[in-house]
Amino acid sequence: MDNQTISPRQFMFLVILFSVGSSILIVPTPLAANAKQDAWISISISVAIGLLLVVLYNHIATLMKGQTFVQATIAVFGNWFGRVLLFFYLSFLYILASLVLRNIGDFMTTQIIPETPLQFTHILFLIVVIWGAYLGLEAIGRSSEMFMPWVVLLVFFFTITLSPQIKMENLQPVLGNGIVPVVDTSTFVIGTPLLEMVTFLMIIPYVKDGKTKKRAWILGTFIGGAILTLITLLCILILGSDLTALNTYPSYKLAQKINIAGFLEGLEIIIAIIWMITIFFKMVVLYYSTTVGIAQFLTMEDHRPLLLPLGMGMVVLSIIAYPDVAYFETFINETWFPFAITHGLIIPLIVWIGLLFKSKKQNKTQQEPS
Amino acid sequence: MYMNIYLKAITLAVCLLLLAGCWNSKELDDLGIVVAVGIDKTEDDQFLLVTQVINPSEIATDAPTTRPPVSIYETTGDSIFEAFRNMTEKSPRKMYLSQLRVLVIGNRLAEEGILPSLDIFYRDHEFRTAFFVTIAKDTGVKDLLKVLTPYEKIPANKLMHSMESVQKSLGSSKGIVIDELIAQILSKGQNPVLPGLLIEGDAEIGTAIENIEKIDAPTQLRVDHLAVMKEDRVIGWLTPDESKGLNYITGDMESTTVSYPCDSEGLVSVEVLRTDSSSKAKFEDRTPSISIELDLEGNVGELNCPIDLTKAESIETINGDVEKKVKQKMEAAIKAAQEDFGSDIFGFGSLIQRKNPDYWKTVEKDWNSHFKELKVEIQVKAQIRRKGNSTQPITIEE
Amino acid sequence: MLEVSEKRHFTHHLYESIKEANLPIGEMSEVEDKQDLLKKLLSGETILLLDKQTKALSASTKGWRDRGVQETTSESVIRGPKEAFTETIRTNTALLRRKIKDPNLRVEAKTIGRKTCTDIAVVYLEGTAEKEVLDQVKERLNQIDIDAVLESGYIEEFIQDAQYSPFPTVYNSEKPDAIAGGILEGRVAILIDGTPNVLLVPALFVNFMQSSEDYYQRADIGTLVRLLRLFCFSVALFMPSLYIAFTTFHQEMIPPPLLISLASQREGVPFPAFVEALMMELTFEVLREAGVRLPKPVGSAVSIVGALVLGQSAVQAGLVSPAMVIVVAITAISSFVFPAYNMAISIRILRFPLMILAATFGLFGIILGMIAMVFHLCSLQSFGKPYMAPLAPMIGKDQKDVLIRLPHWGLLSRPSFFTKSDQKRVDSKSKER
Amino acid sequence: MWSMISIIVLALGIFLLEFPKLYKKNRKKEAWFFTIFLLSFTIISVLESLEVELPNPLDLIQTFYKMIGF
Repeated sequence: MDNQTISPRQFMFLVILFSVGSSILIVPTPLAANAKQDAWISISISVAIGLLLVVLYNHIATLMKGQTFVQATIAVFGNWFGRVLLFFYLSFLYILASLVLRNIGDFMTTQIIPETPLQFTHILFLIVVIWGAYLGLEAIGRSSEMFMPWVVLLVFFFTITLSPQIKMENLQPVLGNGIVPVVDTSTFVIGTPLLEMVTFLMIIPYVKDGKTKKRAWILGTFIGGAILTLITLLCILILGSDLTALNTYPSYKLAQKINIAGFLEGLEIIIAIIWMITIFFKMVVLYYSTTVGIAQFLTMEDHRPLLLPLGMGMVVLSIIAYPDVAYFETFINETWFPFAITHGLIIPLIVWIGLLFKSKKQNKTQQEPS
Repeated sequence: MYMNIYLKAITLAVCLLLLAGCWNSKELDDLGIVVAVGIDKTEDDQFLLVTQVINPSEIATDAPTTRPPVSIYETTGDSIFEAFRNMTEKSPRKMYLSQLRVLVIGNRLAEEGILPSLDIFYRDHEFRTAFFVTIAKDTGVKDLLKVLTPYEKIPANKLMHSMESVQKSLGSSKGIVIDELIAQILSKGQNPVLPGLLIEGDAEIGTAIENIEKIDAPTQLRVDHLAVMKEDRVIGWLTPDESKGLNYITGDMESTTVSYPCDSEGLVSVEVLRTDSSSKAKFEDRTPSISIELDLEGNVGELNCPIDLTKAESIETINGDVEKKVKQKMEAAIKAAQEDFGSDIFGFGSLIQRKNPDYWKTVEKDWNSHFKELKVEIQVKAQIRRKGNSTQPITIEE
Repeated sequence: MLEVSEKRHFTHHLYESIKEANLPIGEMSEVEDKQDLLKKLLSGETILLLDKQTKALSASTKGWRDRGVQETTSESVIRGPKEAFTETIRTNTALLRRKIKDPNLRVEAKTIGRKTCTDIAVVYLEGTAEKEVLDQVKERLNQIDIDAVLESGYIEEFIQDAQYSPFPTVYNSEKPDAIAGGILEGRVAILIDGTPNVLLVPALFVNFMQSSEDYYQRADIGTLVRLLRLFCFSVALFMPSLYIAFTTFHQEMIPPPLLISLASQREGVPFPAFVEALMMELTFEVLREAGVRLPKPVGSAVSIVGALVLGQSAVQAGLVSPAMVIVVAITAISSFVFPAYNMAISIRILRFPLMILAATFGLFGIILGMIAMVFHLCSLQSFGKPYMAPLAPMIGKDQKDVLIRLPHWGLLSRPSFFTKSDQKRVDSKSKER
Repeated sequence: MWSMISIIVLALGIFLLEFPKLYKKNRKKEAWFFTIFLLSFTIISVLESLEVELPNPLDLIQTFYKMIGF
């Protein structure tokens, strides 16, 4: 769009914040409900699979040769079929963004400001997200550098202050229910956030320096996955799998248990801050890539005019997306994984094959004359 | 130019939001800070709810008046939530529950099962998890919460502090916070115990401010021993010695005393400084058994019988006697749990589950009856390290 | 005929010799235009007109009362030079020259202002200052067409990058050592006649958190003071809004004994915490403004009124709670910590929207406000340099003089975000003993 | 009622904010897309504020994946 670039390190930070954001809220509960005390093994398995996924994405990114996913798809499949694929891809991003918005809204209205109407929370949050997306990728990348140390510091502080309450026996017996539920549950984390990383195919062309950016994506996924594993592990070690499964937001409950010298209590705000920052970055990345994608889809020169109108739609969508929390839980448990795999794996695979053919053809045409 | 418009738009939006109101804000002086809640069932099967609300200006003041530092409100309702809302009819302020210290459960409710009534305390966002759950022993919850306490202005704080100090230095009771309690009730391999509270003296006198104007307050609150639960129902009470035994086994004993009469006349009292207990599940031919090892470290606290402490053997004898004494208490606790109550309050089931999950699945359903048959071995190792300031007992040479 | 031309020839000869050698005055210049001549005359120069000559000579004999170099009033220091710039641009350039005796120090003169014809000097170190920055400065200065320039603020508003930002992107100081330090880092100073405030560009966020005194005190002290300033920055910005958010939204996060005491203090206060805070903050701002404007002898009256009426009587009358007075006082003191006055002003401004956000959404609002602010900061630029550098984008090797300050022997190179050439500052051998 | 008015005022504000710039720069296509998006989402928002039942895309997705057997 406007020739803004970010450095590989900033890209890595964005990947970390993206993978932690909102997942840190919703992941531990269903994991502990299904895999019990082995939830952390599930996460580790899915992070390992996620790394493979990122290798695929990286490969696609190389074949795109500096184009975004939208531009590359149109270039490969032409205006008609390419646009059909992209319609699904972009609607996936849009729906994902509004679900993430709803997540933070739900959290705020259940835990922190229960009497505030949901839509106002969404509007305020989205205004700031639009502000971020308006300022462009450069500002997003730099801000991630400003916030990353704080997130790391807070996670560190969180772990240290909770470590006296760890009960190792909560982890036993390891694989007590067999490996099946553990592997079964790992699909959950693959669905959110790992398959959602397909978003970065819109960002990666704007990353400077082709070599280290691949490593940055993989490393970012790994670190983000490690933070998720750490938080889930802490939930199980301290609350136990039963209570983790019982809580809507177990990591928040966990933070309530911090007690330093009997005076410093009520530090749950720490986890709330981590959430808000990480979810904010997830939202900004999603929103930015959605609007840039839609702008490129419509061959517009600038994505900025779309920011505000699309925001209006997103507030409505995030409100009507699910009537109650139970609906969301069944959706995220049953439908999300196939939905994410269609858009996060199958569509990229189709584009990948197309790109492969195209580059082969180009190689041939380049070789023949010489 | 662009930026300016955006800034204006944001300011405008913020102003609009401000006009729309501060939905959630509540000023500090509109809050009735609840420090203790009592729940029970009334005779017509309704929930009884008693709250103890503090009166901040009475507590943080330089010039005390005659108004009491706390007030009590009592309502009933079909559910606890409803009872909380009914409270607005009586109280001028909104009940604010985040500072809750103690939840007192009445007798009647405790015998019926407490799990359904605990739900709101875990679900509602206002409750934090760091409050103790207790049982009112032999008194109504309202009478209990009405007693004014000397020295500590807020009775709920007094209850919390005495529960903590009983656990820290006596070990005949222990505090349990709500999420531990729920986790233990849900766990099939462990049943919880709850500390009891009772009134000493006349309940009526305790409510008046005169109670705390006397040096020797006639009515006082006391933390008593532990109530044994089976799932979520109270089925009986442990004696002080059994309570101590329980704490020894579960490793919750921080510090206590062990005293016993010595051979001739007088008593030996040992101050237990720290204990370290480790329980393990063992399997022999698919029959589980539990072995408990307890390491105990202590000082000679008080000695009024003729023992020559300079000799190494006499310390050895004290060690042996303490071991015997502690082991008795632990055995008493196990015996009570196995024979009188049939309730696994030690978490032995969880130990077995961790050791052998396959076996556990076969006994999980009726664990409590298997528990009665469970063999438990106890090993106690005591070590008296110091003998205090005096080298010998103070006696008159004959 | 011949006589006349001889005469003319003679006067021309005379003119030449006066111009070349005979008058012991520096800065002689020729004037041909009548308009020009008038301008020079009016700006205090002596005009020498010779008969039958089309050119006039103008000698720079400007002279005026000036204040003389005095101690700085707005940026006082404990250790370090106490002199300040004056209103006279010649004195100011001399002050800078005295500090930097490098032949590469360039002073480029300019005049801006159709009516005032104010002298402006662009001072930089040739070879150290980056050419792009320099070109931008000159270009932006050349674009200015205004009738009058009375103070550096006029120029600042024309050349700053972000026109609508509460944060300053041009640094100003009245201390020659601070400006000289900036020039040595490769930055460009702009001196304006008639004001002791000298501009320095590019200016980054961290520059406003630093004071020249950091370099005169020992490194450990300098570091601690810098961290303290950063702490005060957040206190001055967030304290009132956090107080509002905690007391009206998140009471569960206040430690219980404190909550009880706060609640008892609020008993009987008629306003909501937000209005209370707004009132007190406004009153304080009024007091501060009054303190600056009032003649010195009356100044003490203001402080008495401020201390007694606001601190004591307002609390006793039950209009505000004592805790709020403490919060406002801490905020006020923290905002005085900054060496840069214009940054302190922007914090004062930003405090109010944050308070509004806190009163509507609690901590959620504050954090969103903070995120929006950081995004804005990260999007700012100052003469092509990212405003938040070297924090974002992170430049590892420049970290040794940002939040912490290494000892001088450790600061081997100049900060790379201002200049790429002439990096060497300290020879690494100079610490070897 | 009030929410509907504020939505329309908001949409009008967004229109006045963005449209003149696009018009000045003579970006016809972008101005069109912008207007279409804004108009349609304003209508949707107004309908939502009037509590009209709007079709939920998540329902659609759910039924689709149920159909193919997930």
